[in-house]
Amino acid sequence: MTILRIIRDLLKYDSRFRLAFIFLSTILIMMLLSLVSPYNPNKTFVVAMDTPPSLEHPFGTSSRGQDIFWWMTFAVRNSFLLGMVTAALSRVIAIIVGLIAGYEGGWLDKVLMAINDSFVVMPLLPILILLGFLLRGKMNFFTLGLILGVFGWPWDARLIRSQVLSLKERAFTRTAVYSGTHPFWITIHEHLPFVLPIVFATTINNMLWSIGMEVTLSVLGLSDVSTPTIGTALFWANQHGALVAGVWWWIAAPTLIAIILFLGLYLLFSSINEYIDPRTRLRLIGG
Amino acid sequence: MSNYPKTRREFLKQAAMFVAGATLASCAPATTTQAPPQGEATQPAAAQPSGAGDEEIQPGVLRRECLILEDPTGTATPADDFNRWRPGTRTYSTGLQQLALDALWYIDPDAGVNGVWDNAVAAEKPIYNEDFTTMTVKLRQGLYWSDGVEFTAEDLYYTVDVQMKNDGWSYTGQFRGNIESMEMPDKYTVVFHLKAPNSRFHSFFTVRWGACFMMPKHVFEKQEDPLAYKFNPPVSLGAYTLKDFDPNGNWFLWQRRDDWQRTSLGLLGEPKVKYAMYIAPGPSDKRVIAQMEHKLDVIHDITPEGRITLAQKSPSSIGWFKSFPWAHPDPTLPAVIYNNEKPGLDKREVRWALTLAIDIVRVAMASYKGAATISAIHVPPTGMYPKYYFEPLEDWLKNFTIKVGGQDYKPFDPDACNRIAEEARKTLGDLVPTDPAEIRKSLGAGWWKYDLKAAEQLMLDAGMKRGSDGKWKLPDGSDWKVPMMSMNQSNPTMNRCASMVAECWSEFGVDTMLDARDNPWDIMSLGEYSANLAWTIETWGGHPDLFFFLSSWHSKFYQPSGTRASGSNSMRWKNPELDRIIESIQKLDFDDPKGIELGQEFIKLAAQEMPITPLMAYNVFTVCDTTYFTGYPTAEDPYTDPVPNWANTKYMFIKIKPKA
Amino acid sequence: MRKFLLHYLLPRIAQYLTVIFIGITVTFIIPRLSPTDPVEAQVSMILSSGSAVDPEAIEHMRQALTEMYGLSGSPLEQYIAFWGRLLRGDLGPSLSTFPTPVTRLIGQALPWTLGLMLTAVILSWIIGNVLGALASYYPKSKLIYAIDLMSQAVRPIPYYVVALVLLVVFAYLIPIFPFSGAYPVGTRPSLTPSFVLIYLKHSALPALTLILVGFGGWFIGMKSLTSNIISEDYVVYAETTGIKERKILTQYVMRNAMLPQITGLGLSLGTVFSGALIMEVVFQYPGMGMLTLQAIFRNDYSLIMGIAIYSIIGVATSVFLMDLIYPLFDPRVRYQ
Amino acid sequence: MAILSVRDLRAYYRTEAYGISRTVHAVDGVSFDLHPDEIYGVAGESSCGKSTLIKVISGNVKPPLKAYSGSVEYDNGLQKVDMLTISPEEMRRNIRWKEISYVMQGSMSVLNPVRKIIKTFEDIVESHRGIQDKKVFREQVEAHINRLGLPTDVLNAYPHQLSGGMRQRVAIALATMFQPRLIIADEPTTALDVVVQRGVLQMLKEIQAESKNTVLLVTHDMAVHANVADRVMIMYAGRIVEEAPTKTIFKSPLHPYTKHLISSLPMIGVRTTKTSLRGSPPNLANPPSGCRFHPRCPLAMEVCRTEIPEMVDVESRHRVACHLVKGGAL
Repeated sequence: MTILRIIRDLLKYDSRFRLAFIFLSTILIMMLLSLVSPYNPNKTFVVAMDTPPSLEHPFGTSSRGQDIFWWMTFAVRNSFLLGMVTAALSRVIAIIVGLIAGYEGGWLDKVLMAINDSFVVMPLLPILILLGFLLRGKMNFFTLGLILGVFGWPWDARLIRSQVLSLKERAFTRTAVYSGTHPFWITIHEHLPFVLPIVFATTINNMLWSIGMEVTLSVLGLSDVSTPTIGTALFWANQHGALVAGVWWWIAAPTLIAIILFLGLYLLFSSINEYIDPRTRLRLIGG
Repeated sequence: MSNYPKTRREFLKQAAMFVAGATLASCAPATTTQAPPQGEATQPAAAQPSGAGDEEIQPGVLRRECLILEDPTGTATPADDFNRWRPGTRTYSTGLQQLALDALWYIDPDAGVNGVWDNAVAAEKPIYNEDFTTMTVKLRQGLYWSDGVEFTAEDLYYTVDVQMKNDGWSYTGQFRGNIESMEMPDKYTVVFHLKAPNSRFHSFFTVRWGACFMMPKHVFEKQEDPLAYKFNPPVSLGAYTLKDFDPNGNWFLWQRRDDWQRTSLGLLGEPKVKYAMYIAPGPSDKRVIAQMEHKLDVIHDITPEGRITLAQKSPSSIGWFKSFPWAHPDPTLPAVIYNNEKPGLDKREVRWALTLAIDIVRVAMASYKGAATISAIHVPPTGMYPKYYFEPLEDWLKNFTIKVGGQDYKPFDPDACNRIAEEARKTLGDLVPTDPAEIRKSLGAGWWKYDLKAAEQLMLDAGMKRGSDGKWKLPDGSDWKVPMMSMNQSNPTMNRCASMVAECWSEFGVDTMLDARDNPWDIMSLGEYSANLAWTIETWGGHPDLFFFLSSWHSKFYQPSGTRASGSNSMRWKNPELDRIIESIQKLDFDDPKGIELGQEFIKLAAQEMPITPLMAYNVFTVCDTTYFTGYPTAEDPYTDPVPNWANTKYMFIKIKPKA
Repeated sequence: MRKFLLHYLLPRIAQYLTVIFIGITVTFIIPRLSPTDPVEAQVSMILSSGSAVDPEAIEHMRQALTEMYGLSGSPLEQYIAFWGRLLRGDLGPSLSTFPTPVTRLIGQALPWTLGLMLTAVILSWIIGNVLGALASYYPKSKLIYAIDLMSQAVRPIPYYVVALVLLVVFAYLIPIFPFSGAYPVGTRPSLTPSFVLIYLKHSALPALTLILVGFGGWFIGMKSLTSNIISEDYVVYAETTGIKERKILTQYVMRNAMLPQITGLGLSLGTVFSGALIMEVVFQYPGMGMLTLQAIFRNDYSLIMGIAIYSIIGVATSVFLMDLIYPLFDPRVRYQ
Repeated sequence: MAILSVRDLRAYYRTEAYGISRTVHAVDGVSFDLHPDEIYGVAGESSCGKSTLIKVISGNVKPPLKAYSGSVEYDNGLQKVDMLTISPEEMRRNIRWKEISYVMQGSMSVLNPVRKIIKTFEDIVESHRGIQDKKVFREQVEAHINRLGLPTDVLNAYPHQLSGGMRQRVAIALATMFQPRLIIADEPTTALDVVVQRGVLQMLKEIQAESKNTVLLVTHDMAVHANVADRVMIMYAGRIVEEAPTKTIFKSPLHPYTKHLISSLPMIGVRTTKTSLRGSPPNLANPPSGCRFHPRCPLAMEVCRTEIPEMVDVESRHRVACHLVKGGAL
């Protein structure tokens, strides 16, 4: 398997990838642990309140009488899922828009890029808030993922478009066109394979963005606070004044996990990105 | 009580406190600090910018002469708009309604300085005619606006007239609905002729938190558009005038008037606080830190955890109660409000089942860390209400029965408060009182039983069915969802409370979820909810009259779900017996002792019907710092409400003294 | 020059206007899809005092508010009226602080945000670019490697966490910076030297966190841009000619690597208008972010809409301006 | 006396990525001398090591390229410098551009796209001598480029505004600013059309004739060598295969590879069928054993596969490395 070989090579020779692997394995293990959690994350006052980290409760317990470690296993899982939902949706839009704009060109390209640029200048937070009004409390983390997905594609669509533009110049496209192949066919069969590595790299970046956005919204109390996520962990800690109450572990745990998750994804992103093509690195940053 | 493992809790609690202490101790500035004049305030964690309060807050304004209070509204924007009579102005709690404005009468939510009732700018109580169709107001003589103009009947007349004749004022609707005409027989008398009998017309002019304050006619009448006028600088009728304010709305500095004797407050005594500043100190944690650094004398409200931190780390901080639960119980009643028109919830048995499915101990722990003052009946357990309603009804409550499975069932649990105290003691130890009388006073008298078996039977009595998934279904077998709406960021304790109620219910098999909103009031008013943790019951606190909230519960104001409720009947409760009680109260004089009897009848009816489940007082963790000032109101000396956004807090200023 | 106008300037002006048009139209549509009626919300706020009000009076109030909010007429009429007002610079009254105009609230908050954010964005841009170029040009420097590591570690962490940690550390555990606000209570903002000092002291920590979080992106971008540029012929050639290293770094490497970063700067400068919400919340900074939060908690649609519109125009304008001055930095565009 | 002598130079690229290390033997045992006042041509197909050789000679050795052995000695009569060990700063200060200048391969893109031509002159001069008076400096530069037949307004242009030929001339003008003793010209005419090529070469030749310096001219184009060079060295796969005065090498090439290069030149009036070589230049990461040309050599013998042919002096100024040439006879 090439994938396995690539992973093995990366593990062996890229220290960033090694670190990313360790971090993400930790996260993955936590996510899997949620399946065997002894506590239901929606139940409060099941353990003693406000106990600092110990062997029994590795991350301590919260003022809601919950074991923070086991609660975080759900939080990580949900945050990660949110990232996946956002990434999946925005990837689909980005690929479609990018391929069509890049391949078709002309007025269609102009229209698509005008929409694209409008999305870039759209102030996300006020709009999310307006949508929050609109959805009236139906803002669970899945809907949030979808909304973020709708806003998370323009950078990457541009990237894919520029990639397609350069691919278009290459000989095989011309040959295909002269031999009468349908443009759509060319797009799917000839361009997509070249575009996919970029898609993969931007996926990770997009997940980072979406999970970060969730944290922002949750801290402000603008998301569905009854679902455990990294953001809602901080939300509930704030609601209980954890900082001045001295329950520092309640803030430290989500912070630590956020750092591990984010660094893991980020290192994976940069490592893979370089592996794919060092020259494209630059254009990928910021997606 | 298997939900509460008891292992090593004491040890762990102490460890937690140690860490908290270490964290806070290290936050003290490195500068050496002088011990404050009073030994009791010497505290390692409590750093003092300067021991004596000699530093200047503004040129000429010494810290020890300036009481600093929290404005719970936060940053007041726009800061320069003091037109309190227009809805939307955000500056009311900046000291404006506490220090600068004045009203005809005040009813204290607590015992009051000279009793609950105070004739402020009025010379005597409202004088009604026999059938309550006219109300005569006699004004005090010798009161002056801060610009030297005398306060007269002209001002009162103008205040009502301008709001009645023009659109958009706060009381436009109320005055138009009630007043037929007005007359001014002399310089200090105004007579209101009412459209219909109304024995409570004076309540528009009686401060309970706020009211229709007096407008200076000589200022407003010069304005082309009085509604748009910003009233900056405000001309005050109170004992203080605005000295300076932040154009960004973060602080407002008030100065005692030189002619404070010519104000209604001055008649009660000398305001000893020379300057007062209302500030926007930021979220709960920042307020706690600010008080530990003695930069904030009166905190309006903080999280229970923040209060506990202050109790442990800042000995100069005092609350309403000397120790646990510290908080001042607002004369409002947070409750689980059911939409009485939703399928399932339209049945009394279901509402009762949901009530018995709530474990009040866990709710008190989750919301207030136990520092809640619970109430089984439909009036808040605060102010003078225990005396008016709880004590007379206690025996009735103990024998009160409802039908469960055809049998009489006594739902009252007089012991609930003791169990809360016991539970709280596990984390707070000695801070929690042990004396039963003390517990009753601070934590409330008792609540309804936590009895899932009875609840189960009640559900079955109502025809509800358990589905194969264990969830309750409607009699026709369809899904029954009861989302629990709550306030979000704006009110952490209520949100925490709602979250716990929802948890109790889902254990009972109710398909529910927490639906936290930033602004639930609108949805509540429209009735587009099933259950909601908020309040529809607000009382005077000091005065037993329940008409304050009951008036709009009459079926003639009833609006079906989907249309905006008129007044506070957002649960859509209609009951002929209730109408009778309301009508009877309305026909009585405000102070008629029969009102208390009718109030008790209301309470009995509400207990029977359970249109909403009463939970507890809205406990406000107002904390006052005694480093520079003393004489704050407390449960021992309950002369007024310390919660600084109440206009009633003006009385604090004649009792609070600088320490030096 | 005509060619420049036709092929460079005109398309960009068209793009600029299109983007603003689409953006603002979307913000017009979204709140109107909402089932919550701002008029009803306002009515219920007025009625929330608890007492019963004559239904006729309510109806009257409702009509007056509908008129005042510009919500009368069909959606199309509202839309046209909305643009009419917008073009006169009128964003309507704020609902929660009626009748204060939205523009006034924004005008009050904007200077604080602008002062802080412009400084922070520009500083982090400069620092990130300079360090990024250095990192790539001197790959062996230990110090720069440390900075590199740090920026990579900080960059992916959610901003809230960074701000909170810095606040706790530098205002709470080691209290060298004020805990919150842009100035202490009792102080009135003014343009005196003493106030400026107070302001700087209060803004230092917020600015620091913004820079700390912001510069990493520029740093990494610049580093990879530079590593591409240093293998360009003209840099290799310049080295062969013996041109001084510093000159090569600044005039050959950075000048060229900077070009794509300028467009990026345009975008970032634009976001200044919506403020750094989290930063302002954490530090209680009286800017656009706090205003946004206030608008959220008070259901103030018109204010949120106003903020959104400012932000859209801000970003689009700043990108547009960057496009306009871009030829100054890249002669290839100028003379094409 | 040699102005630059290269002795047994070995310079390899060594890369390591994801565990695979590769060594490219780009220059492998090269020795030759450059004399004052001559145009010395270096010929060979692309990727035969020419460019690497120039990089080493001009002191542009950067990882992954590294000189493993040998020496490159520059001797201007006053001082001797070892180009492989000299410090970068000393190199920059004393040698670069003053002594040795460089016209780079692909000079089209050697000019900073965001800087006017005059600025590049300024940067170089300022870095070496300093500029006291901008006006005087400008006059000097104008005089210099006019002497080379370039119009003055070139100085105010940006690179993208100039034609390829013009840019190449500017590159030459830059290289001759300080009248260096040695000019290294790497493929100066590649990518230019024939007419422009002629002009550029003419210019290069005139400069050399005038200032009597040494030009090291590297190009794969044998026609250019025939027209311009005094001596020519032929490289194949990182090694020198033959070196001789231009006339000699074109008249009597000895190495089969040289012969091939010359025969592939288009000549007017000659209609012999061109013999094309089989195969392609070897992969220098894994060069063939023995004579590196043997896999493609039409005359390859058994010995060619195993033994590396030594460099043999055929005449005083003609040397060749081929097993067919032994002791000066074919």
